[in-house]
Amino acid sequence: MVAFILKRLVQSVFVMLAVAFLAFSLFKFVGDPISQMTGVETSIEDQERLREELGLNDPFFVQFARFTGDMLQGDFGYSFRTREPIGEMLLSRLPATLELGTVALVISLIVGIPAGVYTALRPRGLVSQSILIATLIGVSIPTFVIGILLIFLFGVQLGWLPTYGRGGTVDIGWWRSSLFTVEGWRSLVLPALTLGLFQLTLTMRLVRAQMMEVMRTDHIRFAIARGVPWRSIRYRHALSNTMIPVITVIGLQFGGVIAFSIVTESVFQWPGMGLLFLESIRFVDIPVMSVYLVVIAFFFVIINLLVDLLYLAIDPRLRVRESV
Amino acid sequence: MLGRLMQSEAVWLFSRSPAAILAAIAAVTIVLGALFAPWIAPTDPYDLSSFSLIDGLLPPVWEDGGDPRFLLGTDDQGRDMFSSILYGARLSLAIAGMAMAIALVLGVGLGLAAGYYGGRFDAVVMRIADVQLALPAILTALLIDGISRGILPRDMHDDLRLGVITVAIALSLWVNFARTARASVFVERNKDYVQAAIMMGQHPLRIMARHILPNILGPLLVIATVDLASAILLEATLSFLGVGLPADSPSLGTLIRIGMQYLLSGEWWILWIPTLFLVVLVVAINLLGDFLRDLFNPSLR
Amino acid sequence: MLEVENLTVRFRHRQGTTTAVEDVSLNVGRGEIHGLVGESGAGKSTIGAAIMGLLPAAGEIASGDLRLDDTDLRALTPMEAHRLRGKRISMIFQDPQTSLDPLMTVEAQLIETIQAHEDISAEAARQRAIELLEEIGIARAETRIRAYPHQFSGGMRQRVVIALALCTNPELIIADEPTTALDVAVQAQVLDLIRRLADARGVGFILITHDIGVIAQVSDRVTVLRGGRVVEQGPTPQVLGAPEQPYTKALMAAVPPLDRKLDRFRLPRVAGEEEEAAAASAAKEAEDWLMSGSGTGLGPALDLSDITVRFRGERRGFLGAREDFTALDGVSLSVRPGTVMGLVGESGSGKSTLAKVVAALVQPASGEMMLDGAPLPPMRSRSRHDPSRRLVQMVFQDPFSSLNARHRVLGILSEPLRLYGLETDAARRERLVRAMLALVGLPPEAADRYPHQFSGGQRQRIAVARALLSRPGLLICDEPTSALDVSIQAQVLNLLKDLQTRFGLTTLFISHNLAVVRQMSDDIAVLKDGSLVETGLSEPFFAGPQATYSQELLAQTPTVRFGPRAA
Amino acid sequence: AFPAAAESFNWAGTTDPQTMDPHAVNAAPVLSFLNNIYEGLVRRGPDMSVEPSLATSWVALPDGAGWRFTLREGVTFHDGAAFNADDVIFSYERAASEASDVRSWFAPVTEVVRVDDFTVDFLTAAPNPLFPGSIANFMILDSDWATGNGAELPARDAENFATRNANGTGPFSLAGRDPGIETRLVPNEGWWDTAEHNLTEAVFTPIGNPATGLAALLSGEIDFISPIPLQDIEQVESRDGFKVLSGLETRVIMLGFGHDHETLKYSEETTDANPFLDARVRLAVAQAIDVATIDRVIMRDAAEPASQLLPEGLSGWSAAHAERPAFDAEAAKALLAEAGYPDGFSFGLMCPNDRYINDEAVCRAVASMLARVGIEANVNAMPVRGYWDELRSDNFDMYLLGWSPGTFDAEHPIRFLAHTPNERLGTWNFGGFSSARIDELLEPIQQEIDEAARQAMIDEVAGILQEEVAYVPLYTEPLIWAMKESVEVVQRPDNFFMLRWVTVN
Ligand SMILES: Nc1ncnc2c1ncn2[C@@H]1O[C@H](COP(=O)(O)OP(=O)(O)OP(=O)(O)O)[C@@H](O)[C@H]1O
Ligand SMILES: Nc1ncnc2c1ncn2[C@@H]1O[C@H](COP(=O)(O)OP(=O)(O)OP(=O)(O)O)[C@@H](O)[C@H]1O
Ligand SMILES: [Mg+2]
Ligand SMILES: [Mg+2]
Repeated sequence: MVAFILKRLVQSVFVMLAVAFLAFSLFKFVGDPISQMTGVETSIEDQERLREELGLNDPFFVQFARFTGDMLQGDFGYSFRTREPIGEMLLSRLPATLELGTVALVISLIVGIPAGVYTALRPRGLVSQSILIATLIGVSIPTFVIGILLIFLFGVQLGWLPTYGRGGTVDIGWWRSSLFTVEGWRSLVLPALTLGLFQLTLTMRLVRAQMMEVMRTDHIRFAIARGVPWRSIRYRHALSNTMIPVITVIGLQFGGVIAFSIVTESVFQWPGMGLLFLESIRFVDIPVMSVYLVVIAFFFVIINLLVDLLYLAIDPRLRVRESV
Repeated sequence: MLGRLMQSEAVWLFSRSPAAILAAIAAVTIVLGALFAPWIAPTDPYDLSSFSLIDGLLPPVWEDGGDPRFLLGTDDQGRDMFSSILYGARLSLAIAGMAMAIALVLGVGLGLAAGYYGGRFDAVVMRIADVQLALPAILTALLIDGISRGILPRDMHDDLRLGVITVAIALSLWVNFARTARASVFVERNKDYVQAAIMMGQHPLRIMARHILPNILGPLLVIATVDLASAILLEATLSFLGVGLPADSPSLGTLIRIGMQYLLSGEWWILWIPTLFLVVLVVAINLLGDFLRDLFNPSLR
Repeated sequence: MLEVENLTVRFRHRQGTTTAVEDVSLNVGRGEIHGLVGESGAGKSTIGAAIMGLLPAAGEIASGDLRLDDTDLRALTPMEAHRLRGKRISMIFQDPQTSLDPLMTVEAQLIETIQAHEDISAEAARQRAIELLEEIGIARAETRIRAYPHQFSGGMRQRVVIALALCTNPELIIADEPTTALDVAVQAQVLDLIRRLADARGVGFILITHDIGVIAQVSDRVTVLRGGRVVEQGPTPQVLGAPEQPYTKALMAAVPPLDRKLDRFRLPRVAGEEEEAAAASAAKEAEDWLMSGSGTGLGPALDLSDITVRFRGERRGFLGAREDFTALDGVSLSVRPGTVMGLVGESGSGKSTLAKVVAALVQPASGEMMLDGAPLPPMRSRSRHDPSRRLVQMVFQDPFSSLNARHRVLGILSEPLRLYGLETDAARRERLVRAMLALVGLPPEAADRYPHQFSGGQRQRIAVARALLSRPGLLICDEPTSALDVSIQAQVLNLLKDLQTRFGLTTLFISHNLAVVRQMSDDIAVLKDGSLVETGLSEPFFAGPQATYSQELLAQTPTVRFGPRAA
Repeated sequence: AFPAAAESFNWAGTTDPQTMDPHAVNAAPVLSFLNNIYEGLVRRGPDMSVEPSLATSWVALPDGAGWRFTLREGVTFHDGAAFNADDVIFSYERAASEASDVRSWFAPVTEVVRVDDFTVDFLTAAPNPLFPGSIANFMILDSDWATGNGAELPARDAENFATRNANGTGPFSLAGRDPGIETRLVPNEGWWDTAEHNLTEAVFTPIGNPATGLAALLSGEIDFISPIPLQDIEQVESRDGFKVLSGLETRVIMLGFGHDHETLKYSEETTDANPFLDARVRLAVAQAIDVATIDRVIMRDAAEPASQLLPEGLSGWSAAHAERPAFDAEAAKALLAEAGYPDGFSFGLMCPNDRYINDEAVCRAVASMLARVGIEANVNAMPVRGYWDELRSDNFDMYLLGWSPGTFDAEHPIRFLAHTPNERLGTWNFGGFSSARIDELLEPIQQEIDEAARQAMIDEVAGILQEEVAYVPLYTEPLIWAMKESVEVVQRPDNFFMLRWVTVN
């Protein structure tokens, strides 16, 4: 087990390096940071000097080495655009994204799982079919359209919920949370729904497929044959067995949620990492983009590792053996 | 003979599923419309001289102020929406289809080999998959776009836009195929027919391609249809984030992105008609995917 | 107690409807064990499911009566039927591996089941459960009950399944192939238990199986089914000991006897005279082709010395050391040229592993292999072009998975010819393939079909044909018939016997069924926990095995002993 | 002392001012925002006129040697420190340093001399009549505060204290800053001028997505937003309680050509020549474009056709050249035929897609109009982040550009767009348009004190540009602000949003 984790950690370092390298390649391709950093009247000489000072004229690998070197020492560098330290910037945006992602995931689970179970148990029922089609339509409309629609419906027409931002937040140490105020929660509803819709559909369909599969297995048939109450068969026996594969997929989805939050955050002006990232693309804030990527990769690596460990812990069949 | 059997099964299953029938009709109609767009569409939205700004923002015919020349109205450039949508669907399907095909080949190839050889090769492929997963599609698109700009001559860029998007979408989809293929190979590999082939000393490539691949194709095809739908959506999202296709060669996604500007302005048709098309297309493809899954799942037969 | 009268069950499906069970009547009394035998697809499970009210959605009871004492089972509402399940009728499924919820402790499953039918406290239910487990022979039930299913062995798991079926004191238990997945030792224990429960508690059983030996050993009455109809019914000794119907006779003839070696099994003829003649001439061609390949006419000798195989074990817990598992421990074995070596042993004793070592599918940790005096390289060093790749062929246990479902039989069978360059011309290859099909008793058109269009026995023939088409010297058969029912098993065994004697193949024949092995082998070797227990000539072994383990094995094998077999 | 009914005021824009340092970035969002906190020696009134601020008066030194500013006494910074000449000199040195992004304002300045505590001389190398107006955005920091906090120089690679903190003399002081999320201002009670606003607090939120911003306004969460999309004006106006203030910005949108390109770069067939080198072709382009229709359909009648590189009404605008070539497709075709391109040609049109209002749609409309006279533009629309780079690398045949004269004077576009490009001048003249006469005239225009003489020279330049069709000016960009009915603001053509004129009823 320890060996497995160590091996995976070593591999993870390579993953991060690869991502860092890709991230860093962005330096070259996204656009010209200098013309984004300076005003129209800045002379060419001044621009050149700035370029030199920022080390943008150094050979690619020198820049890359410097970037990784600094990063390994915990120095994430400074934003081109605002000159703020990037570590601090990302850290201040992290809670927003994590809270949004988590709530979206939770919504997708508490709605998606029961809906999946329901539609699995009555596969041909009218309600099931309606749910299935409705969610399909929901995910067929691009997220950005859905988000704006929700904003106009609930924010403008009905005036029930805020249209942008995080609302009231409470600082717990450096963690800025919107989970402790009513305002915060009201602000969270729409973006979380928008972000969660895709996951919800996915979870529902996954649970449904898995559940239908499990309901056909021998141990369920045996439970039926010995007269175990239906409720227990469905929710204790079938659902718990359904959840093993579902959990692992959900683990991976969490990474997807964070990546997907870019769109949602931009629609709801949600001050998370995704929004920061989009802005840094717009302004060619290369260091911020790169660090963002590495941080996201780090999340992925951790989540993947946890999921694999979880799987390994839950399902003994996966403990691969080979002859020596 | 298997083909014939499959056919009859398919037909049988099909006839029992009204959703699949409707989906198939919708999908076929849209695909045909897209395929024959140049013959069906009243105008060519790529031909700049065929439309005029004077006709801009006309509503569909059934609305007040509609113009019979423009069945579904015009956009802010005076382009016929109906033609744009047909051509847009054509482009969307082409991109999504190509992306899917690339992802399928890449993903299945790597997944097969990873599952078959296991060990270090498997680890490397799976870690590459991790890297890929860590890069959201928009980043991949940016990266590819940037790299292609960097290494290819400038005047090819426009033609390359399409390729860039396609490759970016393909890259963000292949992992799915690779993971699924790999998991299936793990199962399949230990089955006796593969063991028999190994024992006989058959070439690994032949074992993978001729023996294992046909047996794991079912779930892969299901993913392929579902991913076809996500690819279409992904393209739309990339457009929204500004790394999509140029507005003068619109895909459905680009049309929706442009239409977003008119969400409130009263010119609803610019947004909602392409969106409706997209929804119908994506839902239809997904339903067909579900249907395929039923078809391939022996326990449901 | 249970009365089934004129039961007919139909399945609706896309091609129309099939009648799975037709006009079947049977009665089960208290404490009676009623055996239900018949080949696969005869409708045995369907009868069980109909009684339980658990027919799949596509199935329906077309006519007939089902009565449990005074209760009309067909008149029950779904809720009433569900309440009845477990309470009065229970069911045991074939596979103990999959019959238990892997995520719940045995305790939880038992308590839940008891409480579902009786209004008693969890503590009382627990007490009952422990008593029950002890009664069915699980030692230290008090502590073991808290384990999860995977922490039990197969036999214990099957007992837990039985405990679950029993815990609500049902009057009737339907046991659908309860021992098929178990090895002889465990099977003997479970059958014992069933007999005891019937006698001591008066529980009625319907025992479904295709193993005639099992029926013979425990059941009071027996019903023989074929194609959904009752062929013969009556007290077990009468039906099995003096069958009246030709089908029952054929079935009995197909049961391999443990006490003697038959030349061939007698089977009902299928083909007509003419066809037979045509097939014979085709088969002759294949035969000539096979003969033309080998020089001496006898297969090579196989010598294994000191073969050891270790599997990398799991780590114990999070930090614990890894415990490697020794699957084979210094096994030395010689197979004489042109003879059959039978390899027996309980499940997990390492039989398949040994076969795979020879076939280069598993790497031995140490040991030498010689094929006809020349060293036979182990897996890692055996190149794809090594001559032994062709010479050593294997027939796998499961004919359902050993043939690639996506290839036509022609493709499957041409593969060795092409691969080893035995026949370069495609037309000749095809001709040869069809001839070989004739040799293994299949029509030449079989070449154009896909594997799933054949029965298990036919598929096993195809697998044999594939092995033969590489002109092997050494044939390894790993449980080639254990997935098949008796009549089909008999066909395959006949085929193998014929081929072996005709072509003088050296054969390693693996089975856990001693009766089957006796029919096949010249020599015998017994494995236990990876070590060789006993080896020697076959007939003396069956007459008087030396090792105690061998004796036990022999004793536990169920046999049909109802006097002289009907002619 | 505030007028009655004090209010907290929420307003939104598309971009966050990325720094609170007035010398670090010369960009409109930053300067506009910081003008509420910091002040310069002079400031601009609602009509853009230059008026006294921290300087009460200024006079030209004899012989055009520079300008003398008399400073306001009794002014204090937000932290209570007193303002005097040392702060001006310190701020000058800071703003003119290499690390500063606004140093180009001080290119003409040779030295700044402290005369006494409240008098400062800015010496210039040559006479510079426009100098006071050109430093309206030069903001003064407290020298002790800056040095005391280690912010002597504008932040270059890492941040410094002035990046997130501010200490000015202006009408508002910084009360909270959460970069990219919100910035909170409160009125400066000790401000030297009389406050016209009635705010108790003003909170700025950047909202990048226009639809979201509009929703925030319509739901009442914010009081003011700028800009909103043109197509939504009607929607806002039609709702009770909201209004739109639309005016013209000082930005002219124009098309530029590759004057120094030998051949077309993005043509499918014309690869051996550059038709745009012929003034007739350029004129044909100008005539082929129906600016009125673009204005109607794409700009919703909010823009104003333009004839020159700067909009009407700014100083130096040439009344003599107020006409833009009339839309006449037939004439355009004739001109093309005359120039030897009766069948037209194809070329590449570069275009940003997130810089100006509806920029991409305009380019596509232009392409469609040009197609109707037979020349086919391949539009390449891209985000602005890579756009300037492409233009600098000469990757275009024709391009779209918007120009807003920072000094609100005709000299500015001449200096940047019309002068032959070199290290310091013509830096945004990507097409390399070159006219010896214009090059010759720039310096006299910069130095001429006499209004009439100066205008004559500017007129001459405008004439040359028009005759040569160096650029094709299209229209002046509109300025659309939307707010609640209860909000009163002053819309200045430079698009600066000044809180000191905001009242909420
Ligand atoms: N769900 C179903 N749909 C259609 N036909 C079915 C279904 N289940 C069983 N049958 C058919 O009913 C017949 C009897 O099947 P059943 O499972 O009872 O056989 P069995 O005697 O139990 O065989 P085995 O020994 O293989 O378990 C078979 O022909 C089978 O094809
Ligand atoms: N790939 C493997 N990895 C780990 N252990 C294995 C592997 N294959 C077999 N074993 C173990 O080796 C032992 C011998 O297995 P083998 O399959 O040879 O038994 P067998 O005698 O053929 O049994 P059966 O009659 O059930 O087929 C078993 O305990 C099994 O669990
Ligand atoms: Mg059965
Ligand atoms: Mg085995």
